[in-house]
Amino acid sequence: MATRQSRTQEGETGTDREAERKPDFLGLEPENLKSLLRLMILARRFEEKAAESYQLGKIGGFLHLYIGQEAVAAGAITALREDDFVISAYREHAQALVRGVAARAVMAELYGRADGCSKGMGGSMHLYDRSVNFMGGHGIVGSHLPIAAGVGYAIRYRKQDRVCLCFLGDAAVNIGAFHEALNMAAKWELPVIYIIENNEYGMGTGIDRTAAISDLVDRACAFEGMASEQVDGMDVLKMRAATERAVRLAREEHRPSLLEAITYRYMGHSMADPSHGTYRSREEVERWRGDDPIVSFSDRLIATGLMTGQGYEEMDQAAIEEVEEAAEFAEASPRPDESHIYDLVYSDEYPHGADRRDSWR
Amino acid sequence: MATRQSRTQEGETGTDREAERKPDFLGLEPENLKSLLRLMILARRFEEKAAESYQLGKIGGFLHLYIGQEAVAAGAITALREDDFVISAYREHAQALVRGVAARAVMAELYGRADGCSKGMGGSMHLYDRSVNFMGGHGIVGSHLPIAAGVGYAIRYRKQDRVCLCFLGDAAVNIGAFHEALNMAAKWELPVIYIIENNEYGMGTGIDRTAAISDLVDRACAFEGMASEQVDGMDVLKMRAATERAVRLAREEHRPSLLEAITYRYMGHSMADPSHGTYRSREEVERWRGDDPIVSFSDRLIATGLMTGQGYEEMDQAAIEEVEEAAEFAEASPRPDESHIYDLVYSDEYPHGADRRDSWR
Amino acid sequence: MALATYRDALNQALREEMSRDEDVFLIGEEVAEYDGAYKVSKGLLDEFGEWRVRDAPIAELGFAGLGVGAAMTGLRPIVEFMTWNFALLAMDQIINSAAKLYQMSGGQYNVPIVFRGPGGAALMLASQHSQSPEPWYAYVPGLKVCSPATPYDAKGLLKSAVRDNDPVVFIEGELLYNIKGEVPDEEYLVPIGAADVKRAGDGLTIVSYGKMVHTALDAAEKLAAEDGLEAEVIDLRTVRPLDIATVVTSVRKTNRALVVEEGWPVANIGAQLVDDIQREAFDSLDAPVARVTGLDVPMPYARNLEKIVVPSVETVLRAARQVSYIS
Amino acid sequence: MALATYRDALNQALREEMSRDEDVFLIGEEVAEYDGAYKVSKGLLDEFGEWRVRDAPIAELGFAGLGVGAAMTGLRPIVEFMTWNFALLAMDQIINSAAKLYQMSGGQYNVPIVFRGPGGAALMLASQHSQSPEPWYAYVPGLKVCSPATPYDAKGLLKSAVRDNDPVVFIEGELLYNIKGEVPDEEYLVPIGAADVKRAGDGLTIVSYGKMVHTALDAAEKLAAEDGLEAEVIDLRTVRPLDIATVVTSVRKTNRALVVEEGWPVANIGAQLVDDIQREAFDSLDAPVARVTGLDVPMPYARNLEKIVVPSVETVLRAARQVSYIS
Ligand SMILES: Cc1ncc(C[n+]2csc(CCOP(=O)(O)OP(=O)(O)O)c2C)c(N)n1
Ligand SMILES: Cc1ncc(C[n+]2csc(CCOP(=O)(O)OP(=O)(O)O)c2C)c(N)n1
Ligand SMILES: [Mg+2]
Ligand SMILES: [Mg+2]
Repeated sequence: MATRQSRTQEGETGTDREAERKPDFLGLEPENLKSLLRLMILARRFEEKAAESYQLGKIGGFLHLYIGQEAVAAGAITALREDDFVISAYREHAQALVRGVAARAVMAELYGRADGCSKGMGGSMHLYDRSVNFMGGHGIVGSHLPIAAGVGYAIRYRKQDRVCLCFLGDAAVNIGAFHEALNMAAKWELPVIYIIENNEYGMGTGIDRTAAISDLVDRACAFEGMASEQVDGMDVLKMRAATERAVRLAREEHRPSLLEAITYRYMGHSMADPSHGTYRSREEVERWRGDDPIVSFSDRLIATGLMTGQGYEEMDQAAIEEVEEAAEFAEASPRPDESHIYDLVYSDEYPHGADRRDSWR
Repeated sequence: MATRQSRTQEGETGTDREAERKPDFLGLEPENLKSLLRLMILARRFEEKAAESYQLGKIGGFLHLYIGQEAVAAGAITALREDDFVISAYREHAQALVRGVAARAVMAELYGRADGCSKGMGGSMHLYDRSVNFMGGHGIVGSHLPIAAGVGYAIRYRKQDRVCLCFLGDAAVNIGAFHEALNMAAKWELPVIYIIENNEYGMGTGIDRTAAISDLVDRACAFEGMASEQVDGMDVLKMRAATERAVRLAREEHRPSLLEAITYRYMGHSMADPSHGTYRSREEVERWRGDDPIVSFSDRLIATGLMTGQGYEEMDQAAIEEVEEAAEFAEASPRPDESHIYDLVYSDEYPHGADRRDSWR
Repeated sequence: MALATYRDALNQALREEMSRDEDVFLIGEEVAEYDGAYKVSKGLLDEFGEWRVRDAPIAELGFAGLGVGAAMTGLRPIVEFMTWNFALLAMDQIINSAAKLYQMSGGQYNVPIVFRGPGGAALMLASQHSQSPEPWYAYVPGLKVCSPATPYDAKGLLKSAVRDNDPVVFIEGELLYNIKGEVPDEEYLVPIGAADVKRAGDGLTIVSYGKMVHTALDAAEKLAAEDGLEAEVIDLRTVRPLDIATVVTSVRKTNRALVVEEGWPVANIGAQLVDDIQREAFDSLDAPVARVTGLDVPMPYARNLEKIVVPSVETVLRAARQVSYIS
Repeated sequence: MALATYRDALNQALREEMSRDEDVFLIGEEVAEYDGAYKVSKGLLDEFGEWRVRDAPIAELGFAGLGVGAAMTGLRPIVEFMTWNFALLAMDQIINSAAKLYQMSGGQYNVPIVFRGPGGAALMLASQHSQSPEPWYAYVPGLKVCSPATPYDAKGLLKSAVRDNDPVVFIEGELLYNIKGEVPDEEYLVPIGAADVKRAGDGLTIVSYGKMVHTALDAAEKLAAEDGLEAEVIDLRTVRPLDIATVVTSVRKTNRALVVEEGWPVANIGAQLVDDIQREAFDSLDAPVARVTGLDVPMPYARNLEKIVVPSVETVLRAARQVSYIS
């Protein structure tokens, strides 16, 4: 893809760097820039630890890693206000962490423990934290797109100026819910920003083999009023800038957006799937690894003197300690109480329920 | 809509007529031109009779009339070969008749009789006739769009050069199945022609109130390879010409199309709904009635000397007789045999079925 | 007490709840400008405006999901399906999202939403438009499923459904909208999960819900007149959760039970009742629990066939006599 | 006779039927280049090419509908759902189109299609990925519903399903793909609608299907060893139509019945069996028919909870003893 090429080259030549420095640092304070890096490193280290725990059988079910895509979550979510909403599919560890869900609560969830952010009921695919408006964690491809429109509807309903950020995978652009959600968001002017994380594959199938469109972002053409932009998803600042533009449109003009972040997942679709194999070559993965969003961004911070190599080491060390502590916390957290198995089915009263539901027990 | 304006004017000035005559008659033989008119008149007279029978309680359920839209079915379906396929939603009387389903068989179906084209099992919304590849008659909005893609898939699968013509209403462009079907048709190059009959309303809701797009045909933009064209659906020759272009693309290049026929229904959504009222004004209906596809086409045939006024009268009389005969046939046809109630649930054997299915009887 | 149609009773419930709580809104096809395909939402657009009474595109999955999202933020959407037949397109949102979110989120996001619309056969609408969806939803934990038979119950149950903090599947009778019944002038609620004895008797227990309750009552009258047998007719009103206690109490008294429902015969509400009755009243049963259901066929269009597919007073009578060993 | 896994048995069935009849094709997510998410379609793309082994976009409603359309022209599509949980998005096509077209068209368009994929809980996949869909489809006339427990039955039933001229819902066990069993070298078919006695006994009848058959068999062994009670274990194999005759014959012999299934407890296959058994073997029953089902909750992620939600040998044992009045 043309856009990919241009992206991959750019930022590699010193001159580009010079040119970019000012515009690209978006006038952000050094602290903010560092925190962007810190968030990406935390997400990376967190998932490396999670993968390790999965291998050890401490985590079960499906575990979908985000490694390689960190710039998308870090750039996009930090463009939000605290009272905004974030919703995602099942590859959402990094998004939860960036949004402010405690690493220990996420890790405990993966371990299926009572202190997990979803009390051990949801697992990796279903992370929730109402205190930071993190709305999950949805396992049915596309199902959260109309839900995001509903959050946007509620914002307009209450005449608020909040926005809803919704992440989806590239393969989700072929499902009907995508079409129905975007049509409603555009027609009713809902403050929702849909970000396609185009990592080129839906499981083992290249998106170019199932979607009858070259640039997924162009699907916005079917919905008048829907702003759209394709973004370099390996560049945290470009993600941040594009999302800020979309957030402004949503907040000030109730204008929804469809962004396409060009990115890549370095690991397999899930722990069951090898990082490369039948559907993609080792070379392809290596090529993208050469464009690691964390490496390139830290290089720039260092090259521009905003951070020292040692500063980076310390930041990385802190992240490693945080996830280690999270793992210990998860390990120590109790399993959900079996006597409360029925407590979370209904929030309200449920007449003559559990007692006779399984009289055979 | 601009397109509508230009359309309504055009054909009204003598000069236009001159200008149009050659290009617009598409070099069709007088016989073919007359048969186009005959088909439209037959459909019109048929539905007038059906409405009458409905009022008399001889027809039940939902009855959706096509009156006003006849040029779409007549122009499009006559562009097909006998071995091509036609599929539609529930407003399909005219399409069935134009395709060659006997008027008596359609009327008998509306009467719920054994000689109906669906043996009295389907009624107005579910007309089928495998002998002319008329595949229904579907009552769930959008459900037949993927089915049409499947017919196209079967054509490619068998390496045939047939095509599938699929009619849908304007309001169907908002449902997920529309998006999923067009994506597959475009991606796999299926010979399917989707014709949106834009009569401006989905029941009592103006399409402009639910679709975030001005020209519905533009939704083709989301599917590379999908040809598209907006057509004057009140002009049978323009419909014929546009469909012929699409058929050629489908047959020769496996290229699917999305056509939008700008048309209008003169009657209510169904017999339960008044022709005008809360959602549209008498004036609006009158304005469109001034552009009656049958009147304007017969005027042209007469004006250009291809038919005499008397010839028209005879044609109309013949149609009236045909539908009267159809009504008598339907009236005389027996009701489906109650003892065969289970016979059409499964075409294949169904072990220990009916006998114990309702042992309470 | 005033007489009101089932339609007006529902309309009253909607108006009252929307006036009481500004978080309540209605969304569905034709609900606003057209007053609803069955006129249940008559006048609400004028009274509450477009954000609270919203005409939706034909996108059942989409607007059901939109409702779920709005509910997660604390609003109380009422999602109208023009008929439940079309809700088959929205089942993923009802079952995979609405019913599971509260547990999946560890109790952080409850989903106070009502999915409502008409179900069951009407008149000659053929197979795609004549289905009884209750069993599909009754199977699913996380949902509550109501199907009222009278104007009184329709209003009281819908108000309870709107106030319930979990998803409620509310199935109205397409052929009941015009029936009239007493509806109190003062406000009242009918609790979800409580059956109602619509006719007292000790000869036989007939259990039903929705439209079929009327068929059961008519059959009961005939049974009394022609056979001197007084049937007790229980209206479940809610099919999830099932008020088994009320049913079992009656069966312990009558020793005979007949379940009447309009839907298909397999894996339905009646089967579940048989399971519960035989387990909890095994020794009281003088005969196998009998059942009357719709025939095991898609609904044909022809009126003469439709008539024999849907349970009638005659078929109920026949089954009632069978189970009572009256020939 | 050779040992084969359930996965390979299905793969053999697909290969054999596709070789036998060139109208048979497979479509679904990841079925071609990736060999299927569970590798059931391994090698088929190379052997039959992309038109017969088609990777579909994530559009369950769309590719299920595409299958229906192709079937209407006489092809015999096998539509794979990566798991049945996602088929909730395609229910409209399965129920409103596939199941009804033959009747709706007056017998002109039959729909020879198979919808297949894994169902039931696996390991810690949480609520959206751990559902037993059988009751939703068993309710629907026009469909046939199979759920095989062994490699032998999986292969034989799938081949019958592909040859059947009507829509068949074929639900595989997500946790059964790796189990091994005898599969004949020569061709064979297992008829749709025929239950199979997997263990003979006269002390108690245990009826089950799919994955739970194995749990029932293990419990039966324990019962024999610890209580000297010989249970007859019946594997339904098909849940629509139900082979009630085989079940009733057994119950008339054992006088006690226990139904075991993995799904939720309400309005399910077991409830239907209780209805049939109590009606057809009322006088033979020495105790109410007992049931073991999954708990009435969405599936929690935590392993300790998942374990108590899904029926286990222990819960089956407990119920078997209860119904046999062994304490
Ligand atoms: C409706 C539905 N169909 C199928 C699946 C199985 N599935 C899980 S992830 C996935 C691929 C999704 O790819 P993409 O949207 O690109 O997201 P990514 O995994 O790349 O982040 C599929 C097919 C599902 N979860 N939901
Ligand atoms: C999925 C679905 N939702 C709702 C309906 C009810 N309904 C029947 S026709 C109709 C309007 C369709 O309008 P349009 O597509 O423009 O076709 P037209 O009636 O104008 O020919 C609706 C909402 C349905 N049949 N299917
Ligand atoms: Mg992807
Ligand atoms: Mg229309």
